[in-house]
Amino acid sequence: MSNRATPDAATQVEIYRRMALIKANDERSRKVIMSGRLVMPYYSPRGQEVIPSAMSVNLTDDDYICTIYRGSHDQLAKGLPLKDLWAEVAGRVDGTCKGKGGPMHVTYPTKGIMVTTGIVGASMPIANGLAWGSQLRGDGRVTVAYFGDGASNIGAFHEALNLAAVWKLPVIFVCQNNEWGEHTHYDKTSNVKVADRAAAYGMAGERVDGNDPFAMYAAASEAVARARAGEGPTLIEAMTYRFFGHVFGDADNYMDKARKAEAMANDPVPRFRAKLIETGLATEAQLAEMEAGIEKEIDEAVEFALASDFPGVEEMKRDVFAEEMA
Amino acid sequence: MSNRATPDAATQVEIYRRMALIKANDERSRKVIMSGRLVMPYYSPRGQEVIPSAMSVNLTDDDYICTIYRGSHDQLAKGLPLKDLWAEVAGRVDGTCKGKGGPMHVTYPTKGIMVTTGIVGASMPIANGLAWGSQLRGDGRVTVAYFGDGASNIGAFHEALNLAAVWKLPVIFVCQNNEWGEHTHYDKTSNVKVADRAAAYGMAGERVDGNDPFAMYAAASEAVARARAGEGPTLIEAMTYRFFGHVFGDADNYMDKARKAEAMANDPVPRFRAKLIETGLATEAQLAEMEAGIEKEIDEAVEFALASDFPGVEEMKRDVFAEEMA
Amino acid sequence: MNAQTNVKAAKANILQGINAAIADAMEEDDNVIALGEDLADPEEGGVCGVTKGLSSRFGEHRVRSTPISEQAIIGAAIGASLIGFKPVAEIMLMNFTTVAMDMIVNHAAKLRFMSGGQTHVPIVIRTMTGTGFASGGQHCDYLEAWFAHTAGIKVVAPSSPKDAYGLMRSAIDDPDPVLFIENLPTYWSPDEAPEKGHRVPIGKANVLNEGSDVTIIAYARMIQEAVPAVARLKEAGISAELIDLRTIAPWDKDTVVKSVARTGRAIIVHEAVTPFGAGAEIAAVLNEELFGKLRAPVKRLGGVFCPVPFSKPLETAFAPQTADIVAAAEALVKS
Amino acid sequence: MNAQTNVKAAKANILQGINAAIADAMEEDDNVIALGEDLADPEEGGVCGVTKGLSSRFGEHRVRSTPISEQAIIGAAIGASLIGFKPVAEIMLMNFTTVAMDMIVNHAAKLRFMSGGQTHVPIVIRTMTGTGFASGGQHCDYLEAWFAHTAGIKVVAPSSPKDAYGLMRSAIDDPDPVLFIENLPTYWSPDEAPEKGHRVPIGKANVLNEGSDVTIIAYARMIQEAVPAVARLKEAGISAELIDLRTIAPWDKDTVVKSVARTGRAIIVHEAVTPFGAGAEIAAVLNEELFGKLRAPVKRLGGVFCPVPFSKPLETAFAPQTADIVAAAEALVKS
Ligand SMILES: Cc1ncc(C[n+]2csc(CCOP(=O)(O)OP(=O)(O)O)c2C)c(N)n1
Ligand SMILES: Cc1ncc(C[n+]2csc(CCOP(=O)(O)OP(=O)(O)O)c2C)c(N)n1
Ligand SMILES: [Mg+2]
Ligand SMILES: [Mg+2]
Repeated sequence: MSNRATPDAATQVEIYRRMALIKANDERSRKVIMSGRLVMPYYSPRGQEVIPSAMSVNLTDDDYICTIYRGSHDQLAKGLPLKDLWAEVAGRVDGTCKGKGGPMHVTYPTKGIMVTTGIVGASMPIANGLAWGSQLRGDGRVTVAYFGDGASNIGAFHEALNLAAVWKLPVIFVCQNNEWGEHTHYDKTSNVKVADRAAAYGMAGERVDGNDPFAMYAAASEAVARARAGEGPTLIEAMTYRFFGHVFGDADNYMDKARKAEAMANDPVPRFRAKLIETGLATEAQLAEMEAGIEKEIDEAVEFALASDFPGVEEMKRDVFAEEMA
Repeated sequence: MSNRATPDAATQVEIYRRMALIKANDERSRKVIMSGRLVMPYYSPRGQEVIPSAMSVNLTDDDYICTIYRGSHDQLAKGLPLKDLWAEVAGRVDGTCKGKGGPMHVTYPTKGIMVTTGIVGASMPIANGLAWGSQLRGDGRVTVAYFGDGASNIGAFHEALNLAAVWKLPVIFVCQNNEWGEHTHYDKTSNVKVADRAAAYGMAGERVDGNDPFAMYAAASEAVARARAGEGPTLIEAMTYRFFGHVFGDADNYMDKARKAEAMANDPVPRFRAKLIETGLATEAQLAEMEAGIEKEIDEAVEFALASDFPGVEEMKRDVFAEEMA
Repeated sequence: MNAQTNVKAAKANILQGINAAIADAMEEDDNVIALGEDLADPEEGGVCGVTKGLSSRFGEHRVRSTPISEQAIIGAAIGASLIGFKPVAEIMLMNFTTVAMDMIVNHAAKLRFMSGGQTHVPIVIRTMTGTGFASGGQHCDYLEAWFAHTAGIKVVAPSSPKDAYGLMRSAIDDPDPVLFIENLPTYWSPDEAPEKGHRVPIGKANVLNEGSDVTIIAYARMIQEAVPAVARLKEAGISAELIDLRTIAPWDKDTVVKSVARTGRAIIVHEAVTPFGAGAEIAAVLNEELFGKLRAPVKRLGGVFCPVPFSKPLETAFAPQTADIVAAAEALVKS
Repeated sequence: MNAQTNVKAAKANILQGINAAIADAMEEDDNVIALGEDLADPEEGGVCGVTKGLSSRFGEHRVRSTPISEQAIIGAAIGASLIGFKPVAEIMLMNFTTVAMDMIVNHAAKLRFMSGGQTHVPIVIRTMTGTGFASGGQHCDYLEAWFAHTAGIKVVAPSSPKDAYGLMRSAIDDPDPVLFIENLPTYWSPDEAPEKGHRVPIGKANVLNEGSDVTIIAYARMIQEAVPAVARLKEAGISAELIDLRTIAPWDKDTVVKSVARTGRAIIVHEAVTPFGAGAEIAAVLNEELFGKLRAPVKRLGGVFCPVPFSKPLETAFAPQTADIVAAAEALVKS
């Protein structure tokens, strides 16, 4: 690993900032739902903070992502403003999608967040199209398709990875292997590592520790460089763990208690935080201030969202087509 | 290859008989269509005779196959009676499917011919179900799913192979790689060998010369043994070549002339015929007699078919459901 | 306490009705098998627990959790059914049938016909759907009209625990493919419990309330909106007949046409969007069969023609509600 | 000779109309791109040659042959469309839309709405279908009703070279997804050639013949069955109005309702099976809008409710024919 790309000091702190933001936002989301102030299907990304954080520091606002229902971490890491997110998940008119999309369909082209889908596998074929567009324009942009381990067994994965490889598209397939697809463990659904499938398309691919910011950064930056250089797609299988049940409210009785406790004891967020202090890249006080700032921003976003209006029913006739419905 | 299974003398002759039957039937089919006596979409299997012949001698009538529109070779090799086939492709009531299915949907459970599909990729998921049934019953039966190289890029391939591998189903996926998917060359649609994809499912797999009866027999018999022993599925990529256009009437201008001439010069049927004589397994006279017998059987089948009645329109209300439609 | 326990024992919800039906069928017939995502007990018997207990009782070989591979799921069900099994396959949500349409429409529905009756596909495809849980545009569509437009597959949608049990038993008995639509938000609504072995014939509607002024034709969750509408209409002096269609394909023309012939007015209510929905077929047939005999135009009440919105007030406004049914009936009777 | 050459020059078939429309659009706008199986010239410009010449003229980067991967095809089209491209994607046959329904229905049709209008999906999905070529149960279904039942996607089906050109141009112009249905057996029927730049507005029907006794509403190949029916009816003293719907969703209610208001009788003709077909929606609307004003029940003529049979006499009997239309019109006028 020693000759692989390493994030510089500022980048490490920035990765942590995104991780801290995701973690804080997740904690607040669960709290607000628990309090009854908000009703939404909520897919916690807790435990998976490193992946999009270390990925996105290699991207600019011009690069695209397609993500999935469990996507708030991917969106926040890519720069989605908290107010727009909260207003959306609260179903308000000030949300990214005027409240019409909801948590599973957050879209924010300003930051390259092009599609959030609720259909397993669907982020990948669409990501190809964005990448094809970049290839046609020669604009050097990169598209990242996020998806889960469970999605690696669906037909769309196969078709998308093959097309990307054959067309040498500037796209990166980032599988967040959190071991679970709803209630089913990955081992029960496949005999191989997800990354092993890259070879089936003649595509670069590797399995990395998705909870290690350095490993994830290296894989991400190399994949981005490959894509920008016109050398084609990459499949990254980022190993991680889902701290909670599939969706908020799921008691997760099917999850092995010891494995879960171990994963939580290895929580990547405090781990990386400690490392930054240990290596002198930040002080406890600096990070505490950063975290306090994040909390404040979230406070504001939640209040903004809950004070925002619901869309009127006339919105049901808008955006079905360009022209308004009768 | 020396320590691999080899067909005994009788089996070699039987493989040839099936090949000769397929070749003769193909030639007759094209002739009858050309003469205008029959109208049907016809997908010639000419050049691919070895694959199902060497495969099926390893199967019994109790074993199942699922095949595709280009499937008359697979069906004949599995024992489909000529009369039933011809009456079906002529749309007559004496056909396997009373003329309602046609060439793309020939079915004949008596010989284990369970599904013929016109949809690329669809033979595979259904084959799994037959194999799952055998696994549940412990009846030792094997299911073969035939499909083309082009079908290896569609989602159903991926889902089916993965499920078969995870469930250790007694199923064999036989890809007849004839280099072409309609007008598109395989190399333009994939960066890898089809057989290389077996590893992506943790499945046994190999690429063999599908025009070599010995290589194909060895691969087939080993795969069948594996399946019967409960050791799971196999992917066989059998290399072959499509002698004609995709469908009858296709002028095949997109096919490389030299490559085609080379393949036809290496026609596997006369090649194996010569070999049988050369190795003393059969005499010219014996084979000529066999071939004459086949021609006669085809004569009879064609005449039987064309003399058979068309189904009445009331057949459109039958077999939609078990109960007849009003 | 005892009396109360008894009353309780006679109650069940729809989820339990489905579970009991599959369990009873599996007990009676070894050929009944089940598969789908998260279906077995290590995976908690499905995301909502509809199949809970089945794999523990009948074995994981007969009740199998699958990878997320809907084509493979339906394909496996079809293949096994061709050789005598009776698979009950789950496609978790109805919107996910979109990734398995080839298997369902081109294969399950057609193999009997295309094989000239040599093979047939006795599978049940369970799928859940419905608005009300804020799941947005890709998780709650009612797509029954697609399947009803496909020759070779039947479509049912129960609205009570008894019907859920009885239709599931009939669907498993049926020699042809049956799409079994479950309404997610009403899974837990308690009602009279089904008796073991109960059958609801496929293709038979259920007259839930007799009336003379207007016929309300509905199914699935819309029954829960229609029942209070009937009560409110009664207060307003309007006698409404309520028909629970139960089977959408083949739907019970006989019962529906006879009812509307009597009342002269019809309202069809479904959650699917109105245009080109199941209501169109029913309206077209009623108009044809009762030409000149209707007292008012047939009214269709369906979902608003848009993807299902997330925002709560919009989601609520998407599907027909009790008040809409009442208003429609009053307008028809006045017209 | 010269005169004849001129006449010839003014003729074209539907296939050429589509080809010319895509070519002209590609010439005018670099953002128009095309993809699908066998689409480029090394693969002969599609199995029927509809896109022949395009890749040679505009480059294989803009006109790409794809692997057999329909989900990947539509996915790539959607993605490119989100950033300003106008992809024309081919799904070779309409039955193969079944393997791409998720991309079409859950994504292409819904992304504008679900994103609150931030993104939209200006793609054209070309697909061919139709009975007549003995291709059997899985290659010639008309499934337009499925898509018409989906909010967010438009559906067109031209019946002439001019309309094919004009609708394709409009479909490419359109900021939303359009399903463009091509009838395979009539690809080569010659007719008046389109003029460059011609547009046929989406949502506008075409009155092909004016009449006063009965309105025949049809589209795609059924126009070829209806035109001689109109002539035969004329001979029999019945004046039939013939409307080519051209767009199935959103269909031209205005034109159709006005016509039927005049004639008092309507026959809807399509190749898709009758139950739950597009004809049901049209019949339902006509009955609602013209309640009490119709002189006869609205008649629907569609495919027989079975998978398309292979055997020639059965295949021929599957879809409505001229004689069926004539008989239906006569029966309506007599009733
Ligand atoms: C096509 C399809 N099938 C099933 C589902 C239901 N479903 C939603 S999430 C999920 C599990 C996906 O697991 P994975 O891909 O590992 O992603 P994760 O939730 O772990 O992030 C399933 C089965 C779906 N949304 N789409
Ligand atoms: C899902 C689907 N897409 C497209 C087609 C059209 N089609 C029929 S055959 C064929 C080529 C298949 O090639 P291959 O799998 O190599 O089989 P071969 O014809 O060579 O035997 C195509 C694209 C189809 N039948 N089904
Ligand atoms: Mg997962
Ligand atoms: Mg091939």
